[in-house]
Amino acid sequence: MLELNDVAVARGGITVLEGVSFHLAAGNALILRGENGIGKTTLLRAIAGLQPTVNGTIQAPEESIAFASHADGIKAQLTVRENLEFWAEVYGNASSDVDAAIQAMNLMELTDRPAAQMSAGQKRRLGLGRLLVTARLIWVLDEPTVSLDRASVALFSDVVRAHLAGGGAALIATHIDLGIEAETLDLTPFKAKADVTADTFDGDYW
Amino acid sequence: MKALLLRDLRLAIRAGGGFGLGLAFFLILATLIPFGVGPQPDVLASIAPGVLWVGALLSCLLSLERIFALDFEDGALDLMASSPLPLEGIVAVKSLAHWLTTGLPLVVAAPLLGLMLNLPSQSYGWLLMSLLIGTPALSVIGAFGAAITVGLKRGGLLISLLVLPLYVPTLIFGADVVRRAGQGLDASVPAFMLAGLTLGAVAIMPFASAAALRAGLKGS
Amino acid sequence: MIDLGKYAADVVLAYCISLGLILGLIGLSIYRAKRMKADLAAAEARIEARQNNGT
Amino acid sequence: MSLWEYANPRKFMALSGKLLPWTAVGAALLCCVGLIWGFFFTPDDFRMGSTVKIIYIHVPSAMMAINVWVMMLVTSLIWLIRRHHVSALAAKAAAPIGMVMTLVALATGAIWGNPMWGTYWAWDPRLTSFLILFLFYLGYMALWEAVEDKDTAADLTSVMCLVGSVFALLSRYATRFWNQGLHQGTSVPVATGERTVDDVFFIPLAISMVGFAVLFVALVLLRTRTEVRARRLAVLNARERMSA
Repeated sequence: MLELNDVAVARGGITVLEGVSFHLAAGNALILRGENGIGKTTLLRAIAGLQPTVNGTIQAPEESIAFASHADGIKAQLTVRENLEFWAEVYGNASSDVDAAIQAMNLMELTDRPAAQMSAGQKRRLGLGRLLVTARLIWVLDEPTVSLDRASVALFSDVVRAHLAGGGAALIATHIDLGIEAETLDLTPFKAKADVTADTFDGDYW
Repeated sequence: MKALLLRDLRLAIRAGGGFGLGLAFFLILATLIPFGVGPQPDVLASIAPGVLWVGALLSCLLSLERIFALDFEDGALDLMASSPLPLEGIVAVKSLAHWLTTGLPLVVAAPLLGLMLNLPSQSYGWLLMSLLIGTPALSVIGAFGAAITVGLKRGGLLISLLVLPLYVPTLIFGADVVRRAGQGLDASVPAFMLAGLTLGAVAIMPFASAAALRAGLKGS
Repeated sequence: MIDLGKYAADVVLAYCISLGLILGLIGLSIYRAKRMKADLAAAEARIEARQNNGT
Repeated sequence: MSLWEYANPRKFMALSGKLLPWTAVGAALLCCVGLIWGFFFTPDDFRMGSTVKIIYIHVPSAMMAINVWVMMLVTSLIWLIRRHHVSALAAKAAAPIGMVMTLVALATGAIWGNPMWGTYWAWDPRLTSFLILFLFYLGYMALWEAVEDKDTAADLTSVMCLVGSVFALLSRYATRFWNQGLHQGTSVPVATGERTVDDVFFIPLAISMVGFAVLFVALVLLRTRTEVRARRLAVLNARERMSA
């Protein structure tokens, strides 16, 4: 499903991760671990296509990746339903998915409330609801359970399990144990060594 | 694509800040000029075309930063860039939304302000037409400036420095249409130039803006 | 010296402003080049020192 | 593909190191000869009197103001297509030179115009286009400073340069349309070749034009070397912070 080999990513012109390779098959998840600033977000953005890689290749079927980052792109003035309907239409899905998403993330009683008047946890659930609406197979999630309470984390894990059972895959960067059976990949060994980083500028410099 | 347009329009109306800001600025500018220049009707009549066009241009400039900045801050821009919508399409739709919420109200308000500035009566039609043709170019070029400065600190200051020189040709032809109409000359030549300029800008600028956005998002 | 006629002031002014700007640019560029060269040498010396006793 | 070799920073530094002394000396020589000859050894013009001597700075600087932007356009295209860092840094290095040349052209144009047109500043198509070009240079340089990540900065400034060039041309014709010119015909129309300036003025003028061009080459080489070093320094510092 998702295939990375020998991928290196750079942040601000400096390579932060190199030689990253892994394979993510349908139906299972991969948790990315590593201390802050190692480049988890940079790697996820590269996989989502927002950022070019310094070298190496990322293979994934066309139009199959849905990305969710810290900032969940929720518009404060729009209600829950309007937010979800917008993203449903952007990804070309019917509004029936919207109701399914609202059910799954138990936002039923919030549907007509503008996102401005929602707690961080509820907004987070709306952000994850957006993922359901994209109907995309590979979820690329950056710290999805930030500011979620215990119950919501459990809810989120159920949604991910359902997604995996449905043949989807998930790549999640998180420090919290989600209770999903998934391999974990520690990125520390892939940390770019300080003095030999292949900064495209510096590589052929001296 | 349509969803994005409807969403942006809904946001602009709900937020209310959008077109109200541009319109208010245009009104204030038009009222300030006579205080500075003096109330003599003939003086005002001769500078009215220029004032109206410069006013429209500056009002557009004011609300450019909002085109991408809001979506950039809450991450929506990243999500849209990784969605099936082409970036060029997103930029074109956002420019259209900016034109509808800021450009169009200016076109409607301009004749009223023209009265205040004692604009010669026969040039109102041309004023409306030139603004109608010219403001889309202002929105599309402005969107390019917004795309370049998205995510930069002090982006607002930079936008005016980058975008105003790009507005010069539109301003020259636009104001010229109204001035010639006022003097009873044939204003069709600058009008065609203005139309050509706008069509060219609308066709090309979204690609330049998308390239700038791609570079900008890559960096953040 | 040659007679510049009644426009002497303008000609001299033009030359002074232009040469002033150009020489200023040249001077600034040279100054910046020298300082950058020194900073780079210092940084590399630091790296060198750290590598010798570091690794 | 030998030419692209020099886009590699190390080879560029080696080559520019060798070239720099020659171009610097050449520039100094040519400029001095051109200006001194033009200033001291040419007669006054019967109409303009001695102000004609300003031609030796006004025309070369005006020419360079435009050529520097064209050079930046080419280097920006090279950066966008082949991603060579030196090319982007060369464009960044050239901008201040272009801006100064535009400033010199504007100043000398205004001073020279004063006796003839009675005012220092006339909204004449050619002077106005140089004013707009000056604004483009300012915007370009400000954009470089405003962006932290230098790769992104190179992309944004290259796109800005492309778009700016199109609009500079548009403004050029818009200003001509908007106001008939006071500026006299081009004194050295390279395209048509015939000269409206007779020989005694032309030779020193040609020398100073070449002198200004070589001066630009020397300056841009010097400044690009500084930019390359600055970029290398930034990489070293960043890496030190990362490994600390």
